Amino acid sequence: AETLVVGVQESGTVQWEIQTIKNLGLDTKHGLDLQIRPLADSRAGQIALQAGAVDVILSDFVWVSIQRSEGNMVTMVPHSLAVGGLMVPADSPIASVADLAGKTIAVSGSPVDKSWIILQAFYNQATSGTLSTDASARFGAPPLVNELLTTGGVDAALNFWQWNARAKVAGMTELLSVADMLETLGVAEQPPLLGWTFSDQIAATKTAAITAFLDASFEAKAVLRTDDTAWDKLTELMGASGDPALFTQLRDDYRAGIVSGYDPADTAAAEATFALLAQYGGAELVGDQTELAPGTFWEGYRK
Amino acid sequence: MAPGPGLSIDIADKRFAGAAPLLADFRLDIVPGSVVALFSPSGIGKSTLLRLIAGIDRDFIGSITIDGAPAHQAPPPGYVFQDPRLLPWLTARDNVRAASPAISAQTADAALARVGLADDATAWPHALSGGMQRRVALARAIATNPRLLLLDEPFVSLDRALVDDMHRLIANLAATSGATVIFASHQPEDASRLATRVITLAARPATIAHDLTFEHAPGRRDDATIAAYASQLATGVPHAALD
Amino acid sequence: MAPGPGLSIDIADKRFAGAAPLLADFRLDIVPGSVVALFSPSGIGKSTLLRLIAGIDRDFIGSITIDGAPAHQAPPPGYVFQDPRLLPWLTARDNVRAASPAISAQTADAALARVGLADDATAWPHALSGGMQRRVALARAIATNPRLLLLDEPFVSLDRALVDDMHRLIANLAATSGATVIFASHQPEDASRLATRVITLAARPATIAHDLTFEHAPGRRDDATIAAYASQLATGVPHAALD
Amino acid sequence: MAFAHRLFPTPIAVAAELWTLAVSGPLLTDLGKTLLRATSAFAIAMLLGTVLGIVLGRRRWLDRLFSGWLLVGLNLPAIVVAIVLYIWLGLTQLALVTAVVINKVPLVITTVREGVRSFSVDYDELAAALRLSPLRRLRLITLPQLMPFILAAARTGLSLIWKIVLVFEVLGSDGGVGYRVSIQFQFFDITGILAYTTAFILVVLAFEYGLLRPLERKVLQWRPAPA
Amino acid sequence: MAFAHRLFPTPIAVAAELWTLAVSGPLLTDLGKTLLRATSAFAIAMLLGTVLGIVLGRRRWLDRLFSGWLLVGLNLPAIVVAIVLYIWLGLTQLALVTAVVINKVPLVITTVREGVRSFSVDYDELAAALRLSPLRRLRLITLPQLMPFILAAARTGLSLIWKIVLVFEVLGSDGGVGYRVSIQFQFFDITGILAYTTAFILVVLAFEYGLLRPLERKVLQWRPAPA
Ligand SMILES: Nc1ncnc2c1ncn2[C@@H]1O[C@H](COP(=O)(O)OP(=O)(O)OP(=O)(O)O)[C@@H](O)[C@H]1O
Ligand SMILES: Nc1ncnc2c1ncn2[C@@H]1O[C@H](COP(=O)(O)OP(=O)(O)OP(=O)(O)O)[C@@H](O)[C@H]1O
Ligand SMILES: [Mg+2]
Ligand SMILES: [Mg+2]
Repeated sequence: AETLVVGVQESGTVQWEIQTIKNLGLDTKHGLDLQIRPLADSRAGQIALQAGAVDVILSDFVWVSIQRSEGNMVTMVPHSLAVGGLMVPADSPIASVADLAGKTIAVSGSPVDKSWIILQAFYNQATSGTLSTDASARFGAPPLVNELLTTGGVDAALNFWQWNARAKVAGMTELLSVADMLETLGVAEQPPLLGWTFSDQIAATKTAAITAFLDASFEAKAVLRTDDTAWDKLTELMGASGDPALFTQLRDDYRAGIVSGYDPADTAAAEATFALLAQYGGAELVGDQTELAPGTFWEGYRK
Repeated sequence: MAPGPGLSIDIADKRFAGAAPLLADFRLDIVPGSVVALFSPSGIGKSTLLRLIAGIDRDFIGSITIDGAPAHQAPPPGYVFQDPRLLPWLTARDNVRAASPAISAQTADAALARVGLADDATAWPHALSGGMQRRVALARAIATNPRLLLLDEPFVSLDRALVDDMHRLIANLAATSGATVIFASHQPEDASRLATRVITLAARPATIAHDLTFEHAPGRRDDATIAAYASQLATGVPHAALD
Repeated sequence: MAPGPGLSIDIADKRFAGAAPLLADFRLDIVPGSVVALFSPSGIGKSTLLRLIAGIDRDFIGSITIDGAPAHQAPPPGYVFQDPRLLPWLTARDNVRAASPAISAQTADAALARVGLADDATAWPHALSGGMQRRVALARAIATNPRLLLLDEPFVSLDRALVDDMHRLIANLAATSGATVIFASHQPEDASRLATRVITLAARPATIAHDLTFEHAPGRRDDATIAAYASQLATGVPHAALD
Repeated sequence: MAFAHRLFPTPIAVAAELWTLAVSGPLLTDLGKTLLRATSAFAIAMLLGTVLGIVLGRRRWLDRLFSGWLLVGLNLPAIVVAIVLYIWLGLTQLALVTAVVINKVPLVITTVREGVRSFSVDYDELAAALRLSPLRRLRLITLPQLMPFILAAARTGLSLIWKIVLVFEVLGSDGGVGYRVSIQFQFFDITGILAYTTAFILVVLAFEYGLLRPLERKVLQWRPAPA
Repeated sequence: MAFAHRLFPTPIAVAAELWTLAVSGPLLTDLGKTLLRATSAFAIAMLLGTVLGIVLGRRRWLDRLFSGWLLVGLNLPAIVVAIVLYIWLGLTQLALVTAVVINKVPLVITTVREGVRSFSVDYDELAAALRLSPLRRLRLITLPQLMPFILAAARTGLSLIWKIVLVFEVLGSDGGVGYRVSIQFQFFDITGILAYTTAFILVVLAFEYGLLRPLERKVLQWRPAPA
């Protein structure tokens, strides 16, 4: 069997799929020797990929596109559609984005976080104002953002979906998901934000292994989408043992973001999103290129 | 001018950790305006006694009062340590000025001139010879016109002409300002020229082996008197005890 | 035992940055086994000259050879600085042993005993009196039995009995080992008892004002000879020059 | 090493990038923000650390009481301090500077305390004999002896503070060098990272040669030139 | 502050967590990994930094040549060093330790150099008069004078190294305290973070009171007790 080293964030939701592959023996079934290298965070993943310590990591398509335009020939196959959303406390006076004016919003990541750019675009379209000046934004790490929201330190929070799931369980409500915003902005189909990322070189030299891995991945996704029993073994990994409400929330939100098929030619949603991000986020977010780099999605596979 | 202070020393016990007492039941009274020479063999306790009188070392049992006040609360004495103890990061002038905020540059330069260092006010201590450093220390001690002068072997490392000058300097000071002076020395000549009283210490714990008083004021001694005192020292104080 | 080295000193120019030359065209030859006393007013250059001879200060124009070798390449002299210069982190014994790896604890203790510090081998320098520190420095200088001894005012801060002892010690050393000794001093007595030759320096740049040679070997001088030499010093060398 | 050429840019490329970012990019704004944070944290930490270091060096019982806590302070990970302060004070400028100060002060204290402990008793005796007032004693005796330790703390301190500021700017801020570098990192834009680093190092070099060295020369002119 | 209990856990909760993690969790393995990395980096950095610091403190021309570069080294962000070394040497133990050493050595050099510059010329003269061999000179004169600076560098150094190790463990390793803490941070598991921190601080306290203090007492026993 061919070997493939996949670097995954130890705390990430990606672990659920990997664990399912292992649980069901899907790797051996596809003739693959799958080796997992745990990573501490996304930066570690990028370093590991560049250092050649791993063959595949999980990354977002904007990063892949930027790398390609900069000459780092990496490519990806979609993994997840799940996106974040804007959260407010249950009794919040904020009923629509227009009410954000004059409020304090905690944003996970930085001022060029993708969700934040999309929210700004959405706000601009809805009110023709500028959100970054109308409201005051605070930027921090995701758990910090959740903490500030639940302790009442801020009026609203823009966070990733798995953090929002926790907030929902704690009584917050999702005012608007990023997918909703994109839809209003004219991106009807959800773009595949995260994908399995590898270099062109690995794609060329380890084609069989990559293909086997992707097959296993899609098979696991199918199981996770339909089979409740597959989830039982993941409870602890999800950090939801003893918390059935959280378990259900996480499971359902995860299912909503599962990618069911892949056609390298169908990149319209990604292209539209990229253009939107380029328009509102500028070079700080997407670099000098304003269009999705050709080859961002790997042509060597389809499902 | 007001005369120097009178001292009353009564030390029940002074010892350093883990050693036999250096001073025990030691009593000494010094009248205002005296010039007292302290003699003793090396290592008996002259420097320690001077440090106690200056209020530098307060770790002893007993009492030392200067005009009635405890030593460390008395006005600062003019003190010359056994080593020059200049602050290496200050020039000669600023070392003298360190003695008190009241000393102006002019006053400091004048004090330096009195010890023969008029040209060296801006020199750093490391650029001064051993004898010059000691003289800066002396200038620092006299610059404040202190009423009490405590000098720990102030005249060593100086050539004979300079020693004569320094003798005159201290004698003048004592005569004009009436300051009380206590100095440690190993040279009988220092005593015969300067002292009104000579005290020799011996043994451990230190006791007063001899206590001589001279009649003539230091400023008004002619060579004959000095010679007489010298011989008195040589006979009155046996050689070994004298130092 | 091999006699001490002969020295040939020829200094064309020695000055410190930004100052007039301290020594210029200075020539001095010293025969093996001499005991030379250096006199001068304070600040003329005794210590500087000794540092040059020891090879500590190599920043001068000219040459100093010790038995033909440049000063800094000659075997280490026994050196006593003008201050005690003990290493505060070493006990008295270890300070003596620092002089050479060849010195055992026994040798060091013996050297300390010769300066009257048999009981203080394990004391730290800060716990020693000024005179005791100077004696440790002397012990360090003699512990290696050096063939050349350079002593910068080695007898100050010592009582008269100790000075006598130290005189005897150095005289013995010179007599038995034939070591060459050069010492700076301000006390004519040091010279009349110890020296075979007396050199006085004066002025800037320093010149040799007087150069006296005594006939009797130091060890074999009776009191009468010493008195004669002392008077020779007092008359032969004018007071001011002698210092 | 498929990407080596981009990861090791030439100095010329870095200089060009530096120029571009300074003239038409956000470099000067970012640098300004970071410098403001770093210098205010530096000044506060040096002052506070020196004072506390002197006190702990002088008073044995205080040192015995607090030296364990000092070790705790020294070894508290930056992230813990950041979390606590960001939650307490919100994601504000004040929280950032406070977090940096808390991270740096124990280092200054430790260095200065070591310095005070190494003081010679000789000068204490002199101070006692001269009856120096606390202020004159500080100026004439304590600070000159402390100088090498303060210089060591200042030289290492500025660099440490800037590194801590970088970390905190990544965790929660809306600008500054650390923030920008973390974005550049996402592009794996080593040239940009090095341009920012260079800009900061130029500032430090200016500080060193324009301020610290001349000051040092003046303060330490008394030292004899080494042989 | 509804979540106060979770963000500011009681010492008892932390102790309990520490116990659980030690007995049945990965704490001991992680701590072992981190300690191995930290101590080897510490030893190498102290040795190298002291040697280079002495050399730069002694030789003016070398210092003039390298002091600018030293500043560059001091101010190079950890992330730059990490990227370069991880990509050069791979995600290996060697790369991690080297990166930490590169981060720490300039600090030791700076501190030790400041110490060497503060040396008294008196003892140099003594060394010259005694014709001390370089080794004896080092042992009898240089190291004793350097002691306060080495102690300062060691005390601050261990804590800094551990913090740098944390950063590098996040960026490229598969275990160790830093790796675990960054994962705990992603779950906002403050109790866990504090448990890990406490474990390390306990080790440092043991090092301080079991090794450094007794050693220090021995080495510095010559110092007169302050008044
Ligand atoms: N490092 C230095 N820099 C500048 N000048 C110096 C330096 N060392 C000594 N001097 C000057 O050189 C002169 C001679 O100094 P030296 O110590 O040799 O005198 P000395 O004869 O030993 O005096 P003393 O009897 O007082 O010890 C002095 O005037 C001193 O100011
Ligand atoms: N800090 C100390 N710790 C322990 N012992 C000390 C300390 N200071 C001084 N001594 C001891 O006290 C004794 C007296 O010392 P002191 O300096 O007073 O002598 P002294 O009479 O001035 O001698 P000298 O004429 O040599 O200067 C010495 O034996 C010395 O060893
Ligand atoms: Mg004394
Ligand atoms: Mg001299």
